[in-house]
Amino acid sequence: MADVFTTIYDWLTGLLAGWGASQLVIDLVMGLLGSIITVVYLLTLALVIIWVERKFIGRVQDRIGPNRVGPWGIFQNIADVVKLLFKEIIIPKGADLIPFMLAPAITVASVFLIWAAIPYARTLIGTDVNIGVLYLVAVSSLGVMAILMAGWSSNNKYALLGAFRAVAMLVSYEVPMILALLVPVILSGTLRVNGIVEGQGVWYVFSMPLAALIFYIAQVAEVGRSPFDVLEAESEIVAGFHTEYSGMAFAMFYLAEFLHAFTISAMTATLFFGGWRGPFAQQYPTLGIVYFFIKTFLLYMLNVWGRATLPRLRIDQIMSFCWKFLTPLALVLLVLSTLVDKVASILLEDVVPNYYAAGSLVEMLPRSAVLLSVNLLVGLLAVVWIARQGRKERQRLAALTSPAPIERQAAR
Amino acid sequence: MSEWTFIALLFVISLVTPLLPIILGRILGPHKPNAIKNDTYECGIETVGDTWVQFKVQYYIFALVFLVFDIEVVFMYPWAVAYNRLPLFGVVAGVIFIVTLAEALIYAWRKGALEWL
Amino acid sequence: MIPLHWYLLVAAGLFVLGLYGVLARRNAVAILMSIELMLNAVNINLVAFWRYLAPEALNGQVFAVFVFAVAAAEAAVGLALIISIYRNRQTVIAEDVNMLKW
Amino acid sequence: MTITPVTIAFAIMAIFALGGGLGVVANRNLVHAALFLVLSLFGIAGLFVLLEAPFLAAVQVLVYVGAISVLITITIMVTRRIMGITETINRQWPVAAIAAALTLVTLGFVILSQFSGQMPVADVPPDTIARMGAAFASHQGYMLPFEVASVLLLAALIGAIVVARD
Repeated sequence: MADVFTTIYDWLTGLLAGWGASQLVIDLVMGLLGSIITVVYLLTLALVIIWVERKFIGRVQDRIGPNRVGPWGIFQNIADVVKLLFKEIIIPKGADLIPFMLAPAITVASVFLIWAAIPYARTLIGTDVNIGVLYLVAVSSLGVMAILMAGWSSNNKYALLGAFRAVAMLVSYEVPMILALLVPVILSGTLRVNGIVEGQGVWYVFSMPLAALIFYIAQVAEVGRSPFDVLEAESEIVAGFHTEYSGMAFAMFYLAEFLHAFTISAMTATLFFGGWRGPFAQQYPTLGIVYFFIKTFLLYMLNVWGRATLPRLRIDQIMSFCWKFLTPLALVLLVLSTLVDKVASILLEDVVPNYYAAGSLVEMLPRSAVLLSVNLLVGLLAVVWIARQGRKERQRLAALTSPAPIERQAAR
Repeated sequence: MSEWTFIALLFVISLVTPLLPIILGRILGPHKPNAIKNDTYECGIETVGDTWVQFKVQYYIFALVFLVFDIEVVFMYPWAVAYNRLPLFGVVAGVIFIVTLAEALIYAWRKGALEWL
Repeated sequence: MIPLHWYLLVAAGLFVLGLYGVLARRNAVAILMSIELMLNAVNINLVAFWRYLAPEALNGQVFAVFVFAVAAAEAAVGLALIISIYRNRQTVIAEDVNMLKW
Repeated sequence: MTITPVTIAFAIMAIFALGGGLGVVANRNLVHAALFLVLSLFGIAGLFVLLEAPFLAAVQVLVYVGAISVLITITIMVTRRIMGITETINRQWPVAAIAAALTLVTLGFVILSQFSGQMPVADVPPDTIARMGAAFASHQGYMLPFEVASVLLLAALIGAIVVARD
């Protein structure tokens, strides 16, 4: 029983073949079954993580959190779903009905689709397409179009303004994200997501910590959570692009946000934290699913912690941070690490014959050490630079607020 | 091809699944529209003028810079896949490509196109 | 396996739709969208010929990627021109932009 | 022609592509036209998958749906004020329709006379993407076009910023 998933899969396909089904019918039935399982599991997961998040944030803010429905309030979400089902979905005057209704569905679908290419365990992955990483990026970029649709079709100034703002921010953060995503591809030499996991004898977060950091920050911004939650800054643009949504239609945006927060953690865990890798996960794939969920959950709690404690940044600060810090940092990191890595592979040719070996911890150590030192150097430079910029900015602000020296003399 | 069957099926199902509760909500929920409820929400004040007032061009500039970066990074992906077997010369070719990208960023920065005004 | 000419017919249909849009629409953005359709028709042709005639060569795919780059550049500059014209002359109708006409 | 699942998939994708294209040129509401463009681009991505070029399909979704359509939609929304006008087709549309129809007839004739019929088809080598990457970075391959493309995009960015911000 080392590999439950393959056993079940083989048993089901064998059963279907025994009934005389052709390969096509088997593919269709298994695909249908797989997608229904994926969707149902994600919806259940959403109920759980929304409860966990509310409880956790409650504790952080010295509250109890939901505690009425069921023990520790775990049925609160089910009550909320029932409540939202019986709420009126208001369609505002002048709304464009079909895009208005499609937008929340597309937002949710763009999150669901990401899970098609995330490996839970060595043998359990929806589909290991040979362009996996690009698939992940392409699918998650669908949400941007849905936000524009929602903002435009609501026929509301705040919604449209919020949509423009959200789109400007989301597309901006896609740039450092896809730049950082090049790193796992370079290190593993494949676009297959499972290939990237198999290549992580040393987790990529240890050989390229800066890339992992850039990726995670950009992904948190893609979800639009604190400190990047200007998408729905109440004091400025009401609720942003979903101002006019109510009832179940609003609930879909809400669902998509929470699931997306979990999904980015799963993506980071897969691409940088070794995914299902852990002791004995190669021999017993069933263990892999445990490791995967532990890693994902820890990263998710990091996200929730940030959401509970960090204040909201201003939109101009967010955009400056993306274009003037994260993107240049990602570019410098890419240039330096690829060059140094290639030169090191040539210099060390006699000492380390298989420099590019992937998969085993010992063989990957030389390359990881080289890359880690490049990362530390770039990280140090970035910290020094940002400290200098911060000092300049503080001096500028101090000069603006305190009275000028000449005025002080005159007063004396 | 069977892997794409799964993606196609998941695509359909993940579009239909969120639409079901929305339709269910339309059926189960009350449906009593009136002029005030359906009016555009603007913090209780009656809306002034057309929704589609002119917006500033800055949103557009960000999308524009993003478009150029997006397509350039797409060029980098095949290069990244082949990286391990490239000679130093090939890596330098990729680096020149990235440096050109950085020039675009520097230009946009110097021009003030990246300021949120 | 689907015959090659089916793909070519779809591409031709798309190209013709784009052609009609370019000639008949008045709005500059709509004209640009029609041009995108025509470029996509070209891409379908490139990829279809690559797949059916020379799948082991790279030219078809590489060419398609370069078409993407050109389409992106065209969209960026074209839309910037439209924005600029709109800001200066308050119009996006291609026929009203007749500064060079006499 | 027997009906196989691939044929059905092809038919669906072709309908998306062509129907979306029709929506783009025929719809009077420009935002709807842009949404139809997205539909059409999706259909084309599906055709790329059927042609066993999944890399191009992903790039199609990433670049066209994720970036170019967004840019087009933003432009439409930014220049929205004067778009209350209903007339979106110009006076020469019958000429345009005739020209388009003639082109279709010519293209259809050429395609059906030259390319119809089954032909032997080889398999796609599995490592196309890696070979493409290697070709981008070698001087026997496509290194010059690769670098020129980056310069082209740099020029496009500079031009677009200058024009849009004047």
